[in-house]
Amino acid sequence: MLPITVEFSGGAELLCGNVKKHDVELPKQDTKWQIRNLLVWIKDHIIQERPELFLVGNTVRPGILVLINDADWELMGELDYEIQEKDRIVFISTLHGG
Amino acid sequence: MLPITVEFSGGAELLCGNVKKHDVELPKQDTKWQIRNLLVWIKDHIIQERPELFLVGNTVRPGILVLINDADWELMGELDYEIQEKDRIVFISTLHGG
Amino acid sequence: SVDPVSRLSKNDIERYSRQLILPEFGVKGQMKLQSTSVLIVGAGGLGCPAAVYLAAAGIGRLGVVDYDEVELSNLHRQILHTSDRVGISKSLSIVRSCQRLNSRVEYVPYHLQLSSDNAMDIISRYDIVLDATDNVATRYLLNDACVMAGKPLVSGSALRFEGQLTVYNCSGGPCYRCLFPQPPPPETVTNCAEGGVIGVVPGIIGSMQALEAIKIGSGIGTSYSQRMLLFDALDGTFRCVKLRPRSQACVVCGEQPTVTQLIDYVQFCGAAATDKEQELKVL
Amino acid sequence: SVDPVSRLSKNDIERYSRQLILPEFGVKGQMKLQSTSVLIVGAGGLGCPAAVYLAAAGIGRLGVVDYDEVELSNLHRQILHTSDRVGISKSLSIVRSCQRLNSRVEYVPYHLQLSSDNAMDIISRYDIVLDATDNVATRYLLNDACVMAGKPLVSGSALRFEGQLTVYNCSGGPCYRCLFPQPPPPETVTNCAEGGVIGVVPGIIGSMQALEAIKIGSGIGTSYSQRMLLFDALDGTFRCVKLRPRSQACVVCGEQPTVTQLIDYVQFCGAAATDKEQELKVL
Ligand SMILES: [Zn+2]
Ligand SMILES: [Zn+2]
Repeated sequence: MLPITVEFSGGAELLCGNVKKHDVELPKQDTKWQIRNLLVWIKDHIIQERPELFLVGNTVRPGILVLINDADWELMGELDYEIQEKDRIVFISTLHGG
Repeated sequence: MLPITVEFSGGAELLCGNVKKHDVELPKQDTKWQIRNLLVWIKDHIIQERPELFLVGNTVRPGILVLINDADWELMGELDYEIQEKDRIVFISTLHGG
Repeated sequence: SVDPVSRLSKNDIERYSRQLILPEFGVKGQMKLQSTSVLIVGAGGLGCPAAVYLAAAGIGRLGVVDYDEVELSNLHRQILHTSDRVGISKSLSIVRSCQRLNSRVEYVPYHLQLSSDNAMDIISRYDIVLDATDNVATRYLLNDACVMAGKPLVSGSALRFEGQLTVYNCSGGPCYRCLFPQPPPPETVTNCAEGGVIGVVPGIIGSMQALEAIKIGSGIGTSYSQRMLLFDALDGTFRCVKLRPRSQACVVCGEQPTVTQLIDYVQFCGAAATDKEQELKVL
Repeated sequence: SVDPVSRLSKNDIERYSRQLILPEFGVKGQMKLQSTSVLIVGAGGLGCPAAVYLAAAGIGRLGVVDYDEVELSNLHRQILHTSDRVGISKSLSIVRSCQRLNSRVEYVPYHLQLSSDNAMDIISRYDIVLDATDNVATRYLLNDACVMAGKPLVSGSALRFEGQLTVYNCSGGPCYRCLFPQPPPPETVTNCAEGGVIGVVPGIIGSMQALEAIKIGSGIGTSYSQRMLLFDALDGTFRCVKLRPRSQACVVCGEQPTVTQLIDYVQFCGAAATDKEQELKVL
């Protein structure tokens, strides 16, 4: 089991019953858990409505910023990043209001 | 050697040449490093002027809040707290302006 | 201490529509807020943004205490005053500016220095108190009065490039004296006249004070009981730290309080409850 | 693009004394600030606090762009407007309020919608641009125009209980398109009219925009290039995150840009550059 925290904000939490913080345990699997696997797992286990507003193809939809331990996922390898125990992975829908 | 970070803010940094962040290595000693020892070490090695505005007797002067890894030192044992590697210890002079 | 509001007018619904549609706030939060009274002590760099955002959100009654008059050197940070009000009462100036934004709030300007003689009487008329003052003596006075009257105290402070925020005497958390049983030596206390301040720093802290008061007043509750926000504008960082709990030994809020009525705070702090003297020294 | 200021008047010295005595700011910082021009695009919840703190600090010239007029539902967050200005131009309303606070600033209200036709001409007259808008199309337009004109873009946004802040196209950091090469699907975009907002949230983010602009203008420099501030008002937390660097492949700021003049942003985003339609839907 791989315990991590998954968070949603900026409106992305509205796709998951308005719950921002999810402490989850990813099940053991033969290969390493990468972000690409996590996205599918989240779609199946956390997203409650309109999954097309979270995933488009195999990645997050435009306008969602992904943070791994407070750093932009692009700095960490994006889809290829190998998830570590206690990682905090955040999906932020960017805001446009003013 | 015990590497830690010592920070000053709220004006307390003015006693240390206006430097807020100090990465220091505490020398090896026979007994454990406690905050009570650190205070004396800081007075001798970091404070550059008016040490009486930092230490009064064996503790910090009234109006300085001590934080150990973002928690009030009173929650951590105050003077008795045993310093750990990579601890961040912050001395904040409380502000009164408005 | 404001008459409870049990329905919103058509005008209210339009004016507050953007906060009414928030599920966490809603019509219920708005009615609670309109039934809430807030006292702001200090009509300066913290008091101005705090007052204007509380007025905008539709607080029921807003009291503003300040003994001072507007000066030109206030205007780089005290955004509700105006150049043509130099010399007039600061509390009145804030009320006039807020009135133009939202006349549906009841405003009470107090052009006086808060003291041990008048504090209990004034504070008892409000639900929430904001400490937006600029000196140690008034901060202890306000703390003790709020403990005795059972009011939450939303405390902000700012100097140079730094700001601090916390909420005392709320949800079982500590009071100012639990943290600071002894006042600081007078020579370690710097005010904005002596030390200077970037104007938008109290702007941000005062806005945070309004936010926490709005959260308390609307029933959401504060995030800053037993927690303190530290803001450093030079490096743009915010840090939230955990504070000690209420002290059983606290002389004012503890199990066996020894301070049961207001004392002489100027004597207690060894410093005057104004920054006027120092200002003269600098100018 | 303001005439450089080489000395401070006696009035300036008194008005700005509390920031002049800060060693990190000082007379040099003040003169630089008075030689700096800032354009604020959007005279709403972000634009109001940003404008008032820039005016108070003594920015040289302040331009304010907004095509819209003041509405009653703006007043819970847009603190420079007043009840008796409902129906008048927002950019003019901001200028009038700031003028009363500090008439030593040069103000330029633009009562127009920023577009691909006028953006380059307006932006080229300013040193720093603040994105205080409320829609995706104008955010891409402003980004591209600032990249093409070589201006830093201090970007703020707010919705419900949340706010975000970053500085694009500054100190070698990324632009908006480096982070978001593709616009979001229109159905995922919510504005303040639809989603609601607690008024003091844009208050805090707009104040932070003023702070970063003051730091850039006075020579201190920004803390938010390639960093983003995330604010959650419900739990009172601020988080600062590290962003990706400038992308060499970026179509506007990369090595071989393909977008070299402004395009049709409404078409690009599939969404109008106003929130008027949605407002009608809600009311
Ligand atoms: Zn206490
Ligand atoms: Zn770019």
